[in-house]
Amino acid sequence: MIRFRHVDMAYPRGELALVDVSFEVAKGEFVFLTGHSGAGKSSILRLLWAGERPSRGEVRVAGFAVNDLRNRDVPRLRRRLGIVFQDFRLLEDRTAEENVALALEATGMRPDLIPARVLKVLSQVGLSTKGRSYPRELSGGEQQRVAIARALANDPPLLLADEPTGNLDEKATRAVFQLLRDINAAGTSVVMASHDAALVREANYRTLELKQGRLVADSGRDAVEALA
Amino acid sequence: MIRFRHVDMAYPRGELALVDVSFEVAKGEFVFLTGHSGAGKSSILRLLWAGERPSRGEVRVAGFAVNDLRNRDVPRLRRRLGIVFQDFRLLEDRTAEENVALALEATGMRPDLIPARVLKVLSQVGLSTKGRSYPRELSGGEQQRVAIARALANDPPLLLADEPTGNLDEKATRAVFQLLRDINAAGTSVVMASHDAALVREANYRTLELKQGRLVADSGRDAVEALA
Amino acid sequence: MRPVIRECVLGFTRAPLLSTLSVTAIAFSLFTLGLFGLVAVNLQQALAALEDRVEVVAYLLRGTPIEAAMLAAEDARTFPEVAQVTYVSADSALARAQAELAEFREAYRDLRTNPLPASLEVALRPGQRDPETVAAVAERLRGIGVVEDVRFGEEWVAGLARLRRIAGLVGGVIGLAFAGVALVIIATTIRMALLQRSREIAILRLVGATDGFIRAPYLLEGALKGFLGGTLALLLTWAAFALVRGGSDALVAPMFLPPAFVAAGVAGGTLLGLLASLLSVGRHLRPRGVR
Amino acid sequence: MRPVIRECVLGFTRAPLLSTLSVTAIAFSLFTLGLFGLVAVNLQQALAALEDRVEVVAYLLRGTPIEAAMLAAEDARTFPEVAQVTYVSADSALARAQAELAEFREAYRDLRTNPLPASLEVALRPGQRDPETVAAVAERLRGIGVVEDVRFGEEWVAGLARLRRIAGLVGGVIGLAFAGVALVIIATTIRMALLQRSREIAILRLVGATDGFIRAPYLLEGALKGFLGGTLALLLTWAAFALVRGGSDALVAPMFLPPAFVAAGVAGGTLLGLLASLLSVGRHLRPRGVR
Ligand SMILES: Nc1ncnc2c1ncn2[C@@H]1O[C@H](COP(=O)(O)OP(=O)(O)OP(=O)(O)O)[C@@H](O)[C@H]1O
Ligand SMILES: Nc1ncnc2c1ncn2[C@@H]1O[C@H](COP(=O)(O)OP(=O)(O)OP(=O)(O)O)[C@@H](O)[C@H]1O
Ligand SMILES: [Mg+2]
Ligand SMILES: [Mg+2]
Repeated sequence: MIRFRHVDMAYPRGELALVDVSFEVAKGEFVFLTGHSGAGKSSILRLLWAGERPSRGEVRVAGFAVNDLRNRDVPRLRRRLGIVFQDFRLLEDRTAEENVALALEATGMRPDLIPARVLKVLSQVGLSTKGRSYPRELSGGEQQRVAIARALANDPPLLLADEPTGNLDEKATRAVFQLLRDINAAGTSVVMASHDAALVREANYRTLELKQGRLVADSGRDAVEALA
Repeated sequence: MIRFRHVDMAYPRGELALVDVSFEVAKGEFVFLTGHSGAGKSSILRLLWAGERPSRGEVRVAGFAVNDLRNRDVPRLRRRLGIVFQDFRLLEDRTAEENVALALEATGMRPDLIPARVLKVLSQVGLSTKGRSYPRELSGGEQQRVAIARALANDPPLLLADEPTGNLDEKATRAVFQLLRDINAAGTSVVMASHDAALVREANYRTLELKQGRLVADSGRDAVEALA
Repeated sequence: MRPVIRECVLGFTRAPLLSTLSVTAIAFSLFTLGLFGLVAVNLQQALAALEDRVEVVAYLLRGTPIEAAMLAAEDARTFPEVAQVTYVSADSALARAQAELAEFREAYRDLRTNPLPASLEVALRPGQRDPETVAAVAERLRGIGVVEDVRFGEEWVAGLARLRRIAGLVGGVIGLAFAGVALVIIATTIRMALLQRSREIAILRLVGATDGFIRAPYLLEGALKGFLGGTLALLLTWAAFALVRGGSDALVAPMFLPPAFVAAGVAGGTLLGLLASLLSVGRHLRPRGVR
Repeated sequence: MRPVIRECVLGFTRAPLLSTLSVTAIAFSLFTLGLFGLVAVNLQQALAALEDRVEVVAYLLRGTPIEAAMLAAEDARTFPEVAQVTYVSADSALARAQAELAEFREAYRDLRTNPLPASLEVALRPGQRDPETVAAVAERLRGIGVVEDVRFGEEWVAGLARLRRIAGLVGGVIGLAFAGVALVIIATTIRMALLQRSREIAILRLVGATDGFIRAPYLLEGALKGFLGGTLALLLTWAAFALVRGGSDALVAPMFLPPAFVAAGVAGGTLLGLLASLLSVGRHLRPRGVR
């Protein structure tokens, strides 16, 4: 599903944000990305959704080679992804429902199927009563959950979630995490950046740890090596 | 420093977000606000910085009566506050340094004192090397720390922090929390909304817990009552 | 595609102020063009009316018999530049002079002989009234036997040609300036409306929308704004015209813009809105900081 | 206050496109006004030149001795409306007619007696050339003993007055329309630039900035843009003027706008920019969703 090979990445203004990162994620896997603030978690996700290109090395996602992805193929890649952005990126002048619905329209879903699907995902994140609210009328955690609902809506083969519980209380965190687990169980691969150490520890999924742009630990590889 | 008396609050479009909330915070206190997502934590802070007015009851902050605060007095109140917003609210076309400096200019600090002060607070939050970066060039946690630095910069008598560690890893969270503690020790009152249960538990400060807009627990009052 | 129309309508209703201002700006700039067109059309007409008067008069030798005069007239009619030839006898010339020149009326009454000669009045075809052609025709008329002298108001013809040249030049410069104004305004308003929504566009791209999906409502909106602006401009121009027409007692009956011009104006507005959207959206679809 | 200037400069450099567009829009709309002013000034001048020719001619009785004619002229000179009175003897009238009316030259040559009367040409003061005054003067001239008849081209005077009325009306309507266009454009661009920055304004308020602190750079920026736009408009108007002047062979020498008009234009642009900013910022300082 994902392959990083010796990937370096530099932002136009700034030093290397990622240095020689290599890892693979298989179809159906659930992987945590951890690391200190500024370690490069979001940068890895950004490469996955082709928001940036690697400066060196190879990035493949869902059958697309990000290195030389043509601009017109970017939408095709993104339609296969569900993305929860760290800063939500909701459309400010659309209600929660409209935010989710528009994403579905953009990916070409049949219009008559959309309303039901929107209701479903919003109630999955516990926001069935807030569908008509605009983002500015929602609490921080509620906005975050709208962002999660939007990412889940088109049932993507790969879900990228950047700190999806940063604004949620313990209970909501657990509920959202359970939701991601269920989705993963149904076959979706999940890559989730998180600094919630307790959550990561408890979940006991494969964890990639970054430190200043370098991959310093991969519990999956450790496990594989331990098995060998 | 703060007095809430039987406060109700309703948003223009929406039901009551706060119901009959009463509490006081003394000068120099450190108080946690907790509660589920959408409980009303940010709403309480919003009343404190006069972003909304109560629908009923009385709100007093730092000597100002928010109920009938005139528009021209709002800046005077806000200059006595340091505010960390849940969504950061950084100026997108200013660097980290400029964001902090502009807030100091706005509060009328002598121009020659500003650069030194900006450097000081940025290094306090561990961002001395990122001063020239624009918000979009910073990671989520780094943006959050710029927001914290801005709130601390003018040495306010009262600091309002809304989920200030939501995007920080464990180590950075501890560092920021220690910073807030030091500031509190130096005499600043602090009200901090947080859903980080572990942090709240460990810190063992007075905690106000909200549930659907109602104040359901106040460990300070409990303590007072327990003492009595 | 239902969503495209809905998005386009939303674009209007979500930012009513901005939309109204865009339409107004487009309307006023096209209105400017319309006013200019109105002035140009009527000036053109006034000049044409003046040019109708360009005429060459061939005075005949005193005592030329009417048959010889008629032959000369026949001769002049064969010139390709000539539209019409009228014979004016000495008597009717005197009658006309007495009628037109009031202060001489009394004086002429005393005359025993008619001092005025007969003449041929030669009207030229439209488009053949420039100084060179008129002079050439005059020269050829002089060659006819019974013609004694030919006059055609050289100064009048040359002055008219100069006026026409100046009017054309001034018109061209001002018209171009106004067209430029209209373009700048339309581009500005649409560009600003788009800057306004660059965040929205960026987010749509993030969730996998194709360029076409993003672009369509903006293009429709641009075209619609252009069309509304054009129609409004037409109404304003008509109102201005009606106002002026009401006020004048019609020395020359004022003329409204020809239908082709009107249609071109509205269609041009629509196209302009569409093009401006296309250009602006095109650039905005690829912002520097995509992320 | 250093920061104000810095912020104002930043406003320009941070959004160079938007700033350039604002200045351009202001410039073009004031340019429109400038062009209109140019046309108005020159039309005015052309009309004034025509009006100079309004003249009342009093024909004297045949055989009036020169002394009596001079007394009559003296008399006419005392009228308050009269600027100048010229005596034209019968001989000089004939000489003039022969020179001016070429086709009658030969005819006159044959005359034994001069059929033309002597006359007094009465020029009126500026501002006293409307049909009523001219008619009144003519009536009083008729009362003078040696005057036989008075002519003043009633139709010409009335036509000129009507032309003037129409020109004034058309000018007023078009000028108003153009001023409206300019206002709409300036308000639009500034409003859009502000919408653009409403987030910035909201954040500044959150950190305790006073309205004055927030407003000052915008006002300075608005005034500066207005000033730059006004200056640019002046340059454009001058360029257009120079172009037209170069092309015309100066029937009536074209005139540029008077300095007072120019100064008022630039000052007006500055003021307009300032006012538009003031109004727009005023509204934006109190957005609905403060929070
Ligand atoms: N557009 C950019 N230009 C320059 N530098 C950038 C840009 N975006 C991020 N960086 C830098 O790259 C590094 C990695 O950023 P990234 O967003 O990947 O961190 P992160 O692991 O997601 O951190 P956090 O947990 O705080 O969100 C940071 O030091 C950041 O300052
Ligand atoms: N502008 C608004 N208009 C209408 N309802 C609003 C508005 N802002 C907030 N609300 C509602 O008020 C309630 C309380 O919101 P508040 O932001 O105070 O929650 P919170 O405790 O800060 O939650 P979180 O931890 O998710 O940030 C929520 O149900 C929210 O949907
Ligand atoms: Mg991040
Ligand atoms: Mg909140």
